[in-house]
Amino acid sequence: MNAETTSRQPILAIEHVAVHFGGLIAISDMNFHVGEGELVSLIGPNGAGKTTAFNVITGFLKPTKGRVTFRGTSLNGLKPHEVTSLGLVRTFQRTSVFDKITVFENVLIGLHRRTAASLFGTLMSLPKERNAEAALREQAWEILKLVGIDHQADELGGSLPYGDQRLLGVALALAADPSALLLDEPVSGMNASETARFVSLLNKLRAKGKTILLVEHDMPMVMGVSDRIVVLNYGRIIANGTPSEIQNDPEVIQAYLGQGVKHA
Amino acid sequence: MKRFLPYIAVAFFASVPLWLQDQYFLHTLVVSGIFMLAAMSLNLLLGYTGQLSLGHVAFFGIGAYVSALTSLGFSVSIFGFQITHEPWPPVVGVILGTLVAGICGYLIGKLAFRVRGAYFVIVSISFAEVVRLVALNWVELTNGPLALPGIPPLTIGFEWTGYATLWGKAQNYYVVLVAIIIAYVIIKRLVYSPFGRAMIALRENETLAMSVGISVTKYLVLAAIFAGAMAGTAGGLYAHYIQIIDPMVFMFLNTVTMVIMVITGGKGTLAGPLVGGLIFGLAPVVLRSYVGPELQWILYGLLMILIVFVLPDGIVPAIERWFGRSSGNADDQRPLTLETSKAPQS
Amino acid sequence: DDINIGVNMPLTGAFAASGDYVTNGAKIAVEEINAKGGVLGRKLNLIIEDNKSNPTEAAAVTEKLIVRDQVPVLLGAWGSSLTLATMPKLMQYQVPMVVETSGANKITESGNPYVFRIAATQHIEAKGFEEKLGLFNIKKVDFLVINNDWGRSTVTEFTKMLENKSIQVGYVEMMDQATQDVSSQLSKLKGSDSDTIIVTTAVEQLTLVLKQAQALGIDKQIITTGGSQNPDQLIEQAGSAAENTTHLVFFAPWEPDSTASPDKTKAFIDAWKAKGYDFAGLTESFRGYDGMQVIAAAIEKAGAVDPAAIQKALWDTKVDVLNGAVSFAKVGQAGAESAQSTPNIYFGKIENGKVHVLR
Amino acid sequence: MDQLLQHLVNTLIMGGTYALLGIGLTLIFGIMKIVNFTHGELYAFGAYMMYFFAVILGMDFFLSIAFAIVAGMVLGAAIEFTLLRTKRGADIDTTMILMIGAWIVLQNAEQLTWGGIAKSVPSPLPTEPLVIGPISISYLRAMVLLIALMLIAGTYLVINRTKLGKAMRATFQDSGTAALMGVNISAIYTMTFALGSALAAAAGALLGPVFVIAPTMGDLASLKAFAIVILGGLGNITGAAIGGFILAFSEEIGAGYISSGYRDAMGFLIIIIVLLFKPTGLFARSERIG
Amino acid sequence: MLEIRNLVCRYGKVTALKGISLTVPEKQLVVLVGANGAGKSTTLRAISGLVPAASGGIFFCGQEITGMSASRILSLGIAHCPEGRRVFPHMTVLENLEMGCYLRSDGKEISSDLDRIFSLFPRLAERRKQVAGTLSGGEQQMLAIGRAMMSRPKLIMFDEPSLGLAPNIVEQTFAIIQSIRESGTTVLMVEQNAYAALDMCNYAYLLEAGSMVLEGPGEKLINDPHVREAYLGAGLAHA
Ligand SMILES: Nc1ncnc2c1ncn2[C@@H]1O[C@H](COP(=O)(O)OP(=O)(O)OP(=O)(O)O)[C@@H](O)[C@H]1O
Ligand SMILES: Nc1ncnc2c1ncn2[C@@H]1O[C@H](COP(=O)(O)OP(=O)(O)OP(=O)(O)O)[C@@H](O)[C@H]1O
Ligand SMILES: [Mg+2]
Ligand SMILES: [Mg+2]
Repeated sequence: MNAETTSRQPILAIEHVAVHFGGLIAISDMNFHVGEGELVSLIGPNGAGKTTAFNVITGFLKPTKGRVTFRGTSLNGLKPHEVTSLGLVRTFQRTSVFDKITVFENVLIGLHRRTAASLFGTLMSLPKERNAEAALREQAWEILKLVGIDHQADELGGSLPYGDQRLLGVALALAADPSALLLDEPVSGMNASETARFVSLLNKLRAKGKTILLVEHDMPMVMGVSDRIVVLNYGRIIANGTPSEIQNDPEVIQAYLGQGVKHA
Repeated sequence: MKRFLPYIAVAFFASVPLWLQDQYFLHTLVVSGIFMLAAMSLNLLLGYTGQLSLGHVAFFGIGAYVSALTSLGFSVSIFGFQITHEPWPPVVGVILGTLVAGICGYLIGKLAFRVRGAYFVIVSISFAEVVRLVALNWVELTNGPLALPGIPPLTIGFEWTGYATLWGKAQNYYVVLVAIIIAYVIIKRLVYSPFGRAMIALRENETLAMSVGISVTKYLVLAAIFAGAMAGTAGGLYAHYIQIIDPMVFMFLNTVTMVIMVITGGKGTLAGPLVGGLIFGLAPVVLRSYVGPELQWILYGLLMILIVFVLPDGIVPAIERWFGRSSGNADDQRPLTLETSKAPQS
Repeated sequence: DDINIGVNMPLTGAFAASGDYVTNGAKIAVEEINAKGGVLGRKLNLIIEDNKSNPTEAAAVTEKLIVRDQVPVLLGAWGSSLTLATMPKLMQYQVPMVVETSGANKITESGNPYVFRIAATQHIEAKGFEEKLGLFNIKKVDFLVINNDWGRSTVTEFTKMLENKSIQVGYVEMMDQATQDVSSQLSKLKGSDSDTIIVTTAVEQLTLVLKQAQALGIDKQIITTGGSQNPDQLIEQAGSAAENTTHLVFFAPWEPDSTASPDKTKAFIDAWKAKGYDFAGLTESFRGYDGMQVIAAAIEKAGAVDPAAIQKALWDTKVDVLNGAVSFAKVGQAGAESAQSTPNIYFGKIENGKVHVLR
Repeated sequence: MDQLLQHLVNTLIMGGTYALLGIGLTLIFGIMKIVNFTHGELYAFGAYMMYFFAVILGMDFFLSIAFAIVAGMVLGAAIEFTLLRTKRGADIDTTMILMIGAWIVLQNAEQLTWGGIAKSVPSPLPTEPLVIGPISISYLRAMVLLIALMLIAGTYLVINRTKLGKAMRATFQDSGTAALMGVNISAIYTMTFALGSALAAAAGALLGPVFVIAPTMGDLASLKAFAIVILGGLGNITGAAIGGFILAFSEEIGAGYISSGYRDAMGFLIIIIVLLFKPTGLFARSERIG
Repeated sequence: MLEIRNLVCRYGKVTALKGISLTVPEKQLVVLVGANGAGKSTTLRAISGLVPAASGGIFFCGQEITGMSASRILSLGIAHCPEGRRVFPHMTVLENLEMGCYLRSDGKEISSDLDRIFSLFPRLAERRKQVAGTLSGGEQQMLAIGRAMMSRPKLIMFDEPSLGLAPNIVEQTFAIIQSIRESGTTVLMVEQNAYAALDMCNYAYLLEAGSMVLEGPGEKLINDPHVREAYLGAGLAHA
């Protein structure tokens, strides 16, 4: 296994995390770092524990053992919204948008962290609150454009086609103003061309200095965008290295990649 | 047109005591108004945060008891300490009732929002039942089933101005009307703000809401505080208007009445509880003049069923849709949304 | 044109059965009065409103009867909390009401000069019981009562009286109005060393208490109070469980001859039966009948259909009704006294499936 | 000690009753997710039907029970068919309002039909209790317990061991997908509601002779049934049964040793406490996020 | 075997299918490709009776099935493995699979089919008693595929079967689908992994915004410049 191949400042550290569900061990020992501005992919067979790892990092699950730190702060015991407020935001593997609300309002809700309204001011309807509201709408609009679903702003979230719902999910996460973004299979259900467009969105985000941790089964994409790849199998890390190192790791090929890696 | 609707409604309702001769009808309007206020507060929980609270009458009753006891005075011994309270003016009672009910909202919110959905429904019912049983059995304070009679009517004024007692129906009617307007404005500002959006987000998808940084407890508790306090105000007004309360104020049917008002009117809409409240506040009066006792109830039940059948989202969304359609931008798929994007021209 | 009289009764909800009985009793009285030519040459007409067993409604109904129907006098409102809820309205509009069933002391103590009660308070019941203590052999008593004003004041008044007579009081157990299972309370009473259980609750729950007491093998003297227990209904519904129980009542239709006015009683029972009503309802319905008789007598005396005149006349009304003689005495707050009449009390004991009056 | 023994026996008997009330509702509320306010009315309906068959028509006691259960099943199916069929997939409070409406209508229809005066049904079993040392048990109530346990076991088997039960659970977890598996969704909706209603009516038919039958008897029954279902965890048959016994136990002990005024409060307090520590009932199932 | 003529489907005001026609011959593998929201899933849902047809007809083995209930259609031999897993979350893996053969009553064969699925997806065998809702995304997808196979249909429809599966499992799944077809079952598949899908199919359709715009054998579509640009990602460089 490779040593940490990053020279960047590690901001997210997963330290010897284990997760058990009753007798079932979903993660046995997970230990890796993500550096500032880095794009790290977490891959592995189905049921390896990737989503579980996301759940632990973002406070939806308490680890049985170990801890997670973000910019030096321990995340143990924090609630999901507290983790988010530190700038660590995730998307979900299963499509997750506010179904019965318009796309635009979805993003407005996502902007929750950026609102400056006070309860008193709101009830008194002070000018400051009204201006803040106008500013939010502006921001919502920008995010929709960035993700490329602005033409659907007035559609209901739930009536978007599957792929666009996934984009909306990303827009929601971006609205929460993350400095580090955790994406759980963002391009599943997208075809190659849609994926390519998503990759260019990823690149824009990287250019803005966002740190990204990506879970994805689309190997061409993962190999193309990742700075580094961590491979998980049965809750253990079996490899950690650059895309080319991973691509040729026999254990990874055996457990995960199979023979036809070079599709497309 | 739509913008002026609330003002037209207020003007109309403000004029009612001026031309309405029938005092009994005015009485019905006052009582319905009090229940509408309670229904509006329930709507905050049920309509905006999606928490089906079937114990809402607890806040109403707590407001009523606190207000009544404040203005009647009491003397109880708790763990050997004798606590005696001399009567205060009724207005202070209503304010205290509002505060105490709000605090109960806070406590219940903190505790009960650990559970969701069906479980919350039962916890809320249980809470109301426990409060009812306390009111029934803590005879020293509440007089238990013997009721608290002789609650003074509301008075307005200060020590140096002298007090005006609100005996009349018209005066009470205006007090209730003003309370409803204030509650309406508060709820409107709240739900159209980031606070309200957070509540709606929790209603729609809690996990997702958390993931964008919305604190579940904070917003549910906030809603519970406001809902509790407003229901408390309604309870206080009720106590001073009816002038007697007993543990029957906590009866489940009162919660059911509020729920009916909210859902038939249109949950999650500002005007819903008011429209529903007017219909189901007046329905018994209308029915009473035509049919026998059991049939009154049966028709009342059928009316509810009919409204839900014909207008599943409630009356107000249906009217809005109808308005929308006739003005040419119909969209019947979105009764729950707050607003459209109104893109800035950039 | 007719004289309208308001009746404020629970016709739906928890107390519907009793409210119905009382209302039917009132109707029979009105028919009888009208058949004899009415009052002041005018016919009486009842305006009956359902208060839904709910105090808020009781107040609303009073408002309606007084304001819209302009009734000069009311009969109502069965339960104490229902009656209490109507009282501010009486005060506000200065209209008198004859209270036929409610027994809470509060009603006559709260300074409302518009209530005229022909029902017994628990204090009156306790005194009646005291007079007849000799009929029973009691050393120690437990209570099992409904958890409301009625049950609770029964405990207070009877305890006072019993302790004066050096009879011990043991457990006091409560049951909620809607409770169907009282085995836990009864199990506790079964284990106590008292010889008598005083039970106060409505007839439905009484049936349950007796049946469950039998199932638990409780073998103590059971005496019920309250006056609306319908011993006949108990016999029918509780069967052998009702054997040897004694019931404090205000009307004894089983032995008309032992009542205050046997002829009237017989006539009333005949009228009741003629309508096909349940015999068991008599111990409630007589209240409605008596109440209407009192109202009619008062209007006659007043000579005018006007609330103030009727209120004034009620004070001087003396009339013989099924229960006995009604005449009102001043009780409660000085200067704003309410009126209370003192009804007669009987004890009916169930033996071999029949009720007989203890003497 | 004797008193405690009697309390424990009472718990057993009352618990069976509560469990019976609970399992019917656990199907409708727990599995179908309908806040079924008509449950108590179906309970009352079962009791009145018992009265109708056994007293008015003079039929055999046990046969009347069976007929009353069938009547409850038919009424349940009718309610589903008229009120709920077109409202499938509507949210929980829409159907709740319909059920509240039906509750009000049914209760008052009952009063209109039968009058407000309570009815009672004589039982053919000996009224003198069975006495074993310090404890007494009524034969009737022992029979109720026995039948209740049988019905609970039967329902458990149907839901967990048969194809029908599996189809029911599948339908209410994801009706679209269940349809894809070949399940006749409409039939399952009606059947589940009818089955739950039949169980409520069974409780009424069995308890009618034990208690008295009155139009408002269903209200408290409804409330308790909800509580029991929640204690046991939604949709969990064994949970509902155990929940029934826990509720009975807490009420019995609360009334026997604390204060009978707070007897009903005990049950609700237990619920609040249980849910605060185990927010999804005593027998929760695991969920996952993401 | 399956034929669709001028099918129109609507969701409220949205017209998702604007009169499409399509044929699936017996024992063939037909693929439906198209962008997000083109109406692919709607097509499958219409066939299996989950969404009503506004107009047009669907015929299976010469019989019109438009308007039939989902269970009727299944009993005629059309199975549908829906998009996005849709397992029964509170039932165990085994119960989910048993739901797949709800209409079958041949006990013995059922258990041999179960064994086959467990040997195809050993991951599921390990988790036979686990509640499906707690499975990982990919495990649920395997379960959904296995469940659809349990009904032994004449025609099986897969909606994006590779969604969320690991690359080696994707390969394996495609191999299984091939073998299903080889064993005589007709397959209609919607797939975003267009290259692989077109590569293995007999015939393919391209759906865009609710209309069929192109059809032909797999290679024809692979080589079509529009398809290459819009669906296969050629010409758009990966970063
Ligand atoms: N709440 C839970 N209860 C029991 N087991 C669980 C729970 N959540 C996850 N698991 C199990 O833990 C293992 C890891 O699941 P996880 O969702 O993390 O996998 P994954 O790596 O994201 O897989 P995929 O690529 O298929 O999404 C799986 O085998 C799953 O069945
Ligand atoms: N339940 C629904 N209500 C309203 N509109 C819907 C609904 N389901 C789908 N649509 C709309 O119908 C159209 C076709 O959707 P469909 O799901 O069939 O697309 P698809 O080709 O399967 O896309 P994807 O690749 O994203 O799965 C889309 O425009 C979508 O927005
Ligand atoms: Mg995953
Ligand atoms: Mg699709």
